[in-house]
Order: sequence, then C-alpha cells, then structure tokens
Amino acid sequence: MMRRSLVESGDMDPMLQKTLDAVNKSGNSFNESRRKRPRWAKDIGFDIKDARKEPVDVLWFVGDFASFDPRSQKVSKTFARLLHEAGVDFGILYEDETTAGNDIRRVGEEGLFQTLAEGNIATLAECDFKRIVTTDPHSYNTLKNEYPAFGGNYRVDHASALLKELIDSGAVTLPKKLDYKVTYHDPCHLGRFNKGYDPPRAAIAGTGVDFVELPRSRDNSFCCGGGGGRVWVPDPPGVTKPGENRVREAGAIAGLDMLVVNCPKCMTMLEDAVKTAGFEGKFQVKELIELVAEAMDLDEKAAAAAAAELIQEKV
Amino acid sequence: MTLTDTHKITRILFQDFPPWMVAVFYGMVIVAVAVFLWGVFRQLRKYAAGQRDRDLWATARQRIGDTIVTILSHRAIRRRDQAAGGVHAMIFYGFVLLFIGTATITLQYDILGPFGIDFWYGGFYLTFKLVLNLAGLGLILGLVYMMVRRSWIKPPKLNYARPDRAPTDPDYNREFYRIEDWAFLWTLILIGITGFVLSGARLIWLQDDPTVWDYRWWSPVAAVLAAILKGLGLGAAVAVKLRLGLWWTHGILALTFIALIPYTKVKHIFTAIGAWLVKDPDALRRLPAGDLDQEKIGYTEITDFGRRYLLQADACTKCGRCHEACPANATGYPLSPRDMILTVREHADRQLTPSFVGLGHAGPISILGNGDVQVRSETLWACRQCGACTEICPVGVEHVPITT
Amino acid sequence: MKILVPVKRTASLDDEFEMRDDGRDVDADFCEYDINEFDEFSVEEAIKIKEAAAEGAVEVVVVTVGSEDADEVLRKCLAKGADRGIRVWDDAMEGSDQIAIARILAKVIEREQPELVLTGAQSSDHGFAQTGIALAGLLGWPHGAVVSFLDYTPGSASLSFRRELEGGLEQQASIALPAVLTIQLGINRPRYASLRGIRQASAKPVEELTHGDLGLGDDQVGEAGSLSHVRRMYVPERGRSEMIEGTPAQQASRILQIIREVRG
Amino acid sequence: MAGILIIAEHRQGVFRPITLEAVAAAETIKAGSGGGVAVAVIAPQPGAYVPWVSVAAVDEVITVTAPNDEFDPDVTQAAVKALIEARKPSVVLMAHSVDSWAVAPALAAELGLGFATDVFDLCYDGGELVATRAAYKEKVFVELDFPGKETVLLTIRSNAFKPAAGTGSPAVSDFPIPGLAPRTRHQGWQEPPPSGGIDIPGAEFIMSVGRGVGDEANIEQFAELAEVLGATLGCSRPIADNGWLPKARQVGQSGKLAANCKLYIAMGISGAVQHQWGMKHVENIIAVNKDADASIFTVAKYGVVGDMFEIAEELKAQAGRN
Repeated sequence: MMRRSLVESGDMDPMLQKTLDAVNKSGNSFNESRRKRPRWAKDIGFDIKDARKEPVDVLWFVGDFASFDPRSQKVSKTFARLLHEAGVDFGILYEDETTAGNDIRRVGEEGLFQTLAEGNIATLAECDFKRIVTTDPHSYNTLKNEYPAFGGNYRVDHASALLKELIDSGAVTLPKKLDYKVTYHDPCHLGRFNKGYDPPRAAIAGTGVDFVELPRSRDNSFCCGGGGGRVWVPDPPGVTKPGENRVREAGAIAGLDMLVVNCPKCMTMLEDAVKTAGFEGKFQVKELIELVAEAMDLDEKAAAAAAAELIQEKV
Repeated sequence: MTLTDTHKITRILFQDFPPWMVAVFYGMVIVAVAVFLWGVFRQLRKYAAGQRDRDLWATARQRIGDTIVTILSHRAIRRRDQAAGGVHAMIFYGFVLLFIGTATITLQYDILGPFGIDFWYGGFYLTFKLVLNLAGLGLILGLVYMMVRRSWIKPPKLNYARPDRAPTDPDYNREFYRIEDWAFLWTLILIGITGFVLSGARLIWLQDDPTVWDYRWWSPVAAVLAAILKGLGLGAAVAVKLRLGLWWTHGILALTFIALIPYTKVKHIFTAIGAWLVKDPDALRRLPAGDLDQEKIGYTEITDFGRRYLLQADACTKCGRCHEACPANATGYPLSPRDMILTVREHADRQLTPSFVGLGHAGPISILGNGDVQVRSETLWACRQCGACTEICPVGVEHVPITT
Repeated sequence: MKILVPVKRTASLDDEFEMRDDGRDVDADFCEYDINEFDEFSVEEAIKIKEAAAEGAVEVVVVTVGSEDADEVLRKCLAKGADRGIRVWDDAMEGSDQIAIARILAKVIEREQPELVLTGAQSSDHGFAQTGIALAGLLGWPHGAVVSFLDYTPGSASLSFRRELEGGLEQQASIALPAVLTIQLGINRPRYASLRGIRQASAKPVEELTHGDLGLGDDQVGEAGSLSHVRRMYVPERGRSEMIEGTPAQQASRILQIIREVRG
Repeated sequence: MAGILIIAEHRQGVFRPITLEAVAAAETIKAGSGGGVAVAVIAPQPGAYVPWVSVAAVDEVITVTAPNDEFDPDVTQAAVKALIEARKPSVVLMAHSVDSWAVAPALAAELGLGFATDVFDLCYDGGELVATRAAYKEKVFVELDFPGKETVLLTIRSNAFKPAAGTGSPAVSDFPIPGLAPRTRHQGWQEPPPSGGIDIPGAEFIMSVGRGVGDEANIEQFAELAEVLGATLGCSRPIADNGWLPKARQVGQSGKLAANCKLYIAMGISGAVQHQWGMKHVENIIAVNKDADASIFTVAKYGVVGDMFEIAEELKAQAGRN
C-alpha cells in the first residue's frame, strides 16, 4: 500500500500521470474518446450483439488494449469471427465499457479503481448474461476476484478457458495441423495469479504444433514487464527490458517458429522486445487465438460462408 | 541384568556437580528465559503497533491445516531448490528432536522426578539416546552443507548487493547480515559438536560402569568419539575434566542461543510459521480495499502497515528467492523485493523497538523517501506487480500488497 | 496574501461529431470535458507559491464561469491544494464570449482583492488567448502574457518573470502588483489529483454566485455583453493530401521516389 | 475616418515582417472598409521603420514616438487607444503574435471594440465584417461578426496571408502620445539555447518526429533514418519539452520556422496549429500518421495512414540498398 500514498502525493512518472488523467477523462488509458471503443468491430463482416440491449450467453468484456491497440485489435477481430464461426451467443458493451481498472488499482490509484468498478458494475447490472469472458488476463483478474467486494458477482472466464471448452465440445474444429515449433509464455495475471496454466496448453495441443515449454514457465513464468502500469511507462533508454530477457530465453529454443502469448499487454511488450533484442525474422509473436484460428482454417471458412451468402442472395 | 536394574540404565544429571554449580546453572537458565521473554514481548509490541486486520484471524484459522502440512513437508522451502529444502528439513527435524529431548529431560528431572515419577530409563532411555544421537548428527551434517553452500557454492541469490542503492549510499552495504548468518551457523554447530564430544568424554570417564559402558553403542556417535579419544590415550581422570569443561561450553552456548532468538535471525523459527499462518491466499489476485473516506490512504508511516506485514517482514531469512525471481531486479531496475522487505523491517526495528533507554522515534518517520532506512519511489515504481516474489516466498511474505 | 486563478472547463472532440441544431457550436454529446490544459499549469504555479510560503500565508482561490458540470474542475483544483472555489453562473450568462467572461471575473476579483491573478495563456479548445489580458484591461491592472518563468515571494510589491516569445527567445521583466499574468505550458510540472483527493475536496467550500450578486446588468453578460457573435460553425471542406496506399514497403518506395523527384 | 489601422511590430530594433501579413489581410477588405490603409509604428525611433512598411497597399504611415525601447503593453495600449479615438477606423489589425496577445484583449475590453483573435480569413458580407477562425484543434471553422460595433479589432494568424509587397509612397505623419509611467520594466533578453550547429531555418530537407514516437528510446531509430535520407532531424514541441531532442530542433511557433525547406516529412505529428506555423508553407510535405483524421493531412501534399515505425524501417532498408 506504499504506491497508494505516492499517488496521493503525486510522486509518479509524467507518462503515468498522463494515463491516469486520460482514464479519468475518457474511461480508457489510450486517451481516445469513449465513442471510439467499439470501432475495432466495424469491419468483421457481421454485427456483434449489443449486450446492453439483448440477452447474451457470453458477455465479452473486451478491455482497453484489445479495443484500442492496433496489434491487439487484429486479435479481437479474429476472436469475434472465431466465436461467430463457433456459434457462440456473445455480445459486447460497446462504448459503455470502461477499463476494468486492474492496473489502475495496482498502480495505487484506489479511488479511480473503485469508481471504474462501480461504473462497470452498474453497466453490467443492466445486462442479461450467463458469464463474462475476456481476452485480457488483467481485466479477467479484477472482474473475477476484485469486483465481488463492490457487488459485482459474475462467472468470469479467460478466453483460453472458453477456447478449450469450444474445442472439447467440437464447436471449434481444428482440421488444419500446423507444423510450427511453438513455445508459450504464461501471462502472470492468468497463470501465477489465477492458476490458468492448462487450458491454453490444451488449446495449443489441439492445433498439432510441436510444443516446447520455456525453461521458466507456469508459476515460475518470467514477466513480460508490462504489469503494474509499467506498460504505460516507457523503459528509460539503456536499460534492458524484462521483455528482452524473456525473448532471449525463447530465442534459445532451437528452430523456434512462434512465441505464443495470451494477453494483449504481453503482445505489446514482447513484440517490441523481439525488435529491440534483435530476434526479428527469427521467430514471430502470435496470440493463442490467432494460432487456434489458423488451425481452424477460419479465414477459408469465413470466405466460404461469405460466398454462400452471396449465392443465397442471388437465388 | 535383572529387570530391577534397568532403572540404573539412565544418565545421572549434573553427576558429581557441587550444589553451588547446579544453582549457578539454574540461575543462568532463568536469566536466559527472561531475556528471551523480554525479546518476544518487544516483538509482539512492535507488531501490535501496526493496524489491526479484520480478517487476519479468519485467514489464520483457514490456514492452520495448510501451515502444518507446509512446515512439516517443507514443500515451500523445497520448491525450485530441492537441495537447500531437503537439508533445511534435516536441520529442522534435528533441532526439533533435540529440543524435544531437552524438554523430556526437563519434564523428568524438574517436574515429574520430584513427585517420584520416573520414566527416563531402560529401553525408553536407550531409544531416546539413539534418536537424539541421529538427530544431532543430522543437524551437524545439515549445517556443514549450509556452510559449504554459503562459502563455496555461493548461489548468486545469497549475494547481498543492493540494486536499489548506489555504492556511495550510506546504507548500500548489507554485509552485516552475513555476520549474523555465520554466527547463527557456528553457534548451532558448536552446540552440536560440544554435545557429542562431551558425551564421548563422559563414556570414557564412566567406562568402568557397565550400566553406561555396555550400552554406549545406543549413542553411536558418542561411542565412536569415545573410541577415538580412548585410542588417543584419553584416560578417565582427564576425561572427567574435559566433560566438565565441555558441559559448561555447551550449556552457555545453548542458553545464549535461546536467549537471543527474538533478537536475531533465529526468530524466523517462530515468525516464519506465524507469517505463513496469516498469509492471505488471495494476496496477488485481490488487493485489500482502501477506505476512501479515511483521513489517509496508503502507507507512509510504519504504523500504517498491517500487523501481518510487520510479522512477515521479521520472517524473512534473506534466502534470495524473490530477489532472483524479480524481473525488475533481473534487468537492472533499482528494485529487489528482498531489500525492500528488509528496509521495512529495519525501519520497524528503528521506529517501533525503542532502545532500552526509552520510547521515541529515532530517524525519519516516513517509510517513503531517499533516506537510508526508507523505500525510494523509483524502487516502488520499478515493480511490475507480476507476483513472482510473493508466489515463491517460502515464509509467506506478501511483497505485492505491501508495494501497491 | 491571496492568489486568484480563473479556470475553464474545456471540451475536446472525437473525430466523428455533429453540430448543434443552431449550427453555432458542436453538439455537447460529442464532447469530452476536462480542465483546460493551460490552467493545470497556472493552478500548479499558484499552489507552488503557497507551499513555498509559510503555513496559511497564501490563500489560493479558483474561479470558473460555468454550469454545475464545472464543479468537477473546481474540485480537481481543490484536491491539488487550492483553498476555496467560486463558480459563477445563471442562465443570463449563456453564450458569453471571452470578454463577457472577463467582465464577470473582473467583478469577482474586485470582491476578492487578490494580489496576483494567474490565468492560462489560452484555452485548449478555442485558443482565444483573450480572457486573462481582457481581465487586466477591465481592472486597469498591469499584466504580462505567455509567462514561462515566475519568481515571486509573497508580500513583496513586485515580481520578476520571463515571457516566451517566438523562436524560443525569452524576455525578462518585472511588474508591480497587483497584476494579471497568463501562464504558458511547461512552466512547471502539474501534480496529479487522485480521485480520492477529488472526492474529499468536495468538502472544501465552493461559493456559487450569479451576475446579480456581482452587480452586473443583464446587458453586460451573455451575448448582449459580448464583443463578437458566432454566425455559424462548420466543418470545413478540407484539402486532402494525396494518400499513398499499399503495403508499408510500397508506401516507403513511393516516398523515396518523391524524395528523389524533389531533391534531384 | 473609416479605413483600416495596422499596428507594426518590431523587436530588438528589428522590423518584424509579420506586419506585412496584416497589411495583406487589410488589402482584402480595403474596399468594404470605406477608407485607406494606415500603418502605425510605435517605437523610440519610429522613422527608422517607415521604409519597411512603405509597401504598395499602404496609404499612410503614422509614427508614434514611444518612451521605452522595447514593447510595453501599457504604452502600446495607450497609443492605439488614442489613435482609435482620434481616427475612428472601422478595422484595426494586429498580427496574432505574443506581443499582440499582451495588449489586444485589454484594448478591446477597455474600449468595447468588436474583437476576434487568430483570424485567417475576413471579408465584408452585406456591409458586415465577417472574420473566420478555427476551433477544437482545427476540426471546425467559426465565422464571427460584430453587430453594432463601430470599430473591430482583429489579430491575424501568421502564414495565413502572403506578406504584402511592392513599393508605395505613403504619407507620413507623427502622432504624439502622452507620457506614461510603465508598470512593467523590461530587464533584458534570454537568447534561446545555442543551436549547436543544428540549422532548422536553413535546412532544405527536414524530417520531424512527434508524439507518435512514443518514448525516448525510439528517437534514435529516427535520427538514424534522417541521416540515411540526408534530412535534418526536427521535432514537435512535446518532444523538445520532454528533453528527448534539443530545443533547437523544434519546428513551430515557440521553436523554429522551416523557412528554407523544400521537402518536409512529418512522422507521427498530429499537426497542431503552432506546429503548422513552422512548416505549413513548405511546398512538398509528406505526412505519416496512424490517425486518418489528423489535421496534418489537411496541409500535407502526400499522406500515409499507417504505423510510422513500419514505414521508417522500410525507408531505411530501401534507402540503404540504392
């Protein structure tokens, strides 16, 4: 609780202060206007249900990074198409969703966190859903473990758990066997915090890739460096970033094709680290959802579905 | 040897000691226990200066079972360091058995004996001797390994260099903890060694007494030592003097050791178990809610800390696992979870355990700042809240909620 | 000794917005509001002077002209360390331009009699750069615009400051008090107001006044009291650069081609 | 008397050509104003500036002897007030400069003049003066008029009008003003930090980085790219304020004007008006920004909507090859 008194006395990095001001003003850490939050979903070929107006099975709490960060927006689009393909009844909160506040609380801005929590809980109270799913382990952690204290009791699952369910139930079929050599980075908030080690590994196994564990994995996973608000504060030049340390560890795996991540913040930190640590072109950073989508042949299926719709219109 | 004689198979305490010497010994015992109790009181008063924690006992009750299993199985200490964990288990069980042994003698000699109840003889006594011999051997071998580990294997995590201070800072050097580590090791190992040589000398001294000599192999280590000493020509006459000298060395070392438990690293015997007991299992995933209407939020002074955190700060034995697991520390940031917790402890000791002279605060009040016993804001901001430290800590320190 | 700091609640737009029905401003639903960026620096400068002085020697009063929603801005300043807040509003003030607002603020200043008034050099939404110096004109006080450095010990009759001119040149000057200074960005590093601080600041007093309380006539406020009138506000037909499409590689090669064309 | 009164600007004894942009603005409304164009010069030796303002469009130059060497808001305000009361011009124009910031609003408030600042277009519409300025960070334009105002004071945005030229032979007259005890005392100048060999005003090819660069560690990558392309590295104000690049590299109103630039590449710069002041005039501008609606695209000749880091890498790779 020492950071909380630093926040009260305003003793913090100017870039962090800008982010807190942005969240205060517009409910997201990217200083984008609230209206822009669902804009990522505009061109995915179908309209996602509006959970504020219609009952849904799965309420997808998208989160800041998955809504605004260009790289993670691609993942969100893929996830939406994947759920659509798998016939999942899901919806999002569109522009009424604000950041869940996990990292705002861990930065020490407890007042702002409680306001965000109360705001989101009030919005969720108006919605009719069975469970909440999110691709961001940070949102997942605070929704699942910290919202109950403020009256928000929900069944919350991380996207990887839903992926496993869909694969097990056959709703998601993985016809295409991928021959990549792949390793997996356990996100701290999903693994160490909430013991979500196995569902992602099960999903990876389903894609038929050659899977290798990192030396430091599961509860000893080495952090990508993006937690506790550090994703908003750039590392001073000249300091090696935690992400680079992690990328070097992955680079030591001979013939590695892909480092699979399972969190938008890890994606941001590790993709940057691949560049700065000089591993570009050696291996790719890919999200678990993207890997599963590739094994699902999602793009071909979507193209086929679109073609079918065209034929139907002509008839 | 008839049944009635089995009573003779025992050890006569304070054998051939003049009464004044026995009285002196008991005087010393009382002083040692008094010093120990005063130390315990001071620590408890320190923890009481922290903030009450409503659900502290709720988590404690839930975790009694888990704590017992963790302590006995040493699973927390064995994780990712099987060798150190296993050896610590040897030392732990050795020490516990020896402690039980001493307690049994006290029960027999000081409590039940006066009422004429005897049990410490014959088969029981011989098994007692055997068990304690093995316990003592385990303890000494464990300590030898720890000494080798510290001085020769030298795992990087035992390096006390601080990443959150520059070499020019007055409090950069934490080598003084190393002195305490070695004093702890040497004291304990000397107590063990003097105990064995003492009993070996006793065997030589009483070699003519069949009730002692004929059963010496029930204390195999002592018997071996006796054989060696005899081989070197040690006679009964000299052995008795050697036995007296070693008895007092062993006694004084042991009493000093017990007296200083609450003031030194040895207190982890109690604080580590206590810390694990009060550790919140959801420490990482659910931060304690702050009351926004209170006059103050967050920690600035040491008395703002929750009591459980002050207790945990005292449980740290500087094993370095959090120091090694921390991503900020591994990449050159000015943060080591270990050094941050030690700073909290040093600050608490300086503020809340007043010198004997009187109450009063020595040094800066706030825990935050760039002074020598303070946590710097750059240290707190380097943290990634990834939880690796709190997750691996074998004594249940909750670095993450303390930092946030 | 008292420092008075007028602050403004400014709007920022999403890139997709619609105009108000009368076409003279943007529809409020498309605006997000926050304290004017320049005012963060003027408030910080006032609080720094207060903190440097003896306890209670300096009182910092923040004033805003605006409806109830502007309370949030005052609370943020109070959370940072301002002592008192004043909000002036009634329906007659609707549509006031910068000079009408300056006139209202001038009346508040006559009531409060501060030694020093610090305003933002301009607003981040309209950038008029008028209110502060117009205020000085109405009060007849000495003034300095676009101040990038300020050295003042409370109680002294004057203070020295620097103005930031074009090209990075700075002019050093001193000014007699009471005076009005408009503050440029970068003069200090504004502190953060935690949400808890803002909530607790709502306990600090905020005085609400109308133009009547200030002895201003109806014709001195609102559109009647303004020196300019908005005929219309519109989204301009923009010249649009020739967009270079394609993959980053294709775009880069087109750029290199342009460089060779221009640079030969 | 009607007509238009323009207040000339000078600093450190040097005439500021921005005055001629106000003259150019005056030319566009000369007909409607029903009078001539007069330029007032308020300075210790006003005569020295007469040749500078004797351009074609100027009918009259009024010299006003000021007691103080450098610009003092009180003196200028008193002088212009006296001029307005004496001549009753229908329009008074000043450049939208830091000096006019310090006097125009006080003057307008005191005399109740029609008033607008940072104007970049003006005209008479049915006998009514209409001025156009921008709002909400250039996203909208606003037309203002001044019903019932005999005299209107406007400050003109720099680089909005091409400076008036040609030679004229204006009548020169002197205008005495009462002495005034100045309340602010000029104490001296502080020159901007030495540019250390960085010559933004002289550079023909500039590549600037803005907030889009994200953090200090990424600056190096663009410094190298500028070198490979043979461009001078520039930046926007936030980069200089954060100390990530020296102030001498800052392009914009409080930095440098890219006066000599033929080709300007803007990387991750949104295009605030203060920055545009420094580069809007450049003939060839290439803007790279991830926000398709950034206002930089309204001034750039070529635009790329994309990730500046990807574009930079491709540029460096391809430029390196040939």
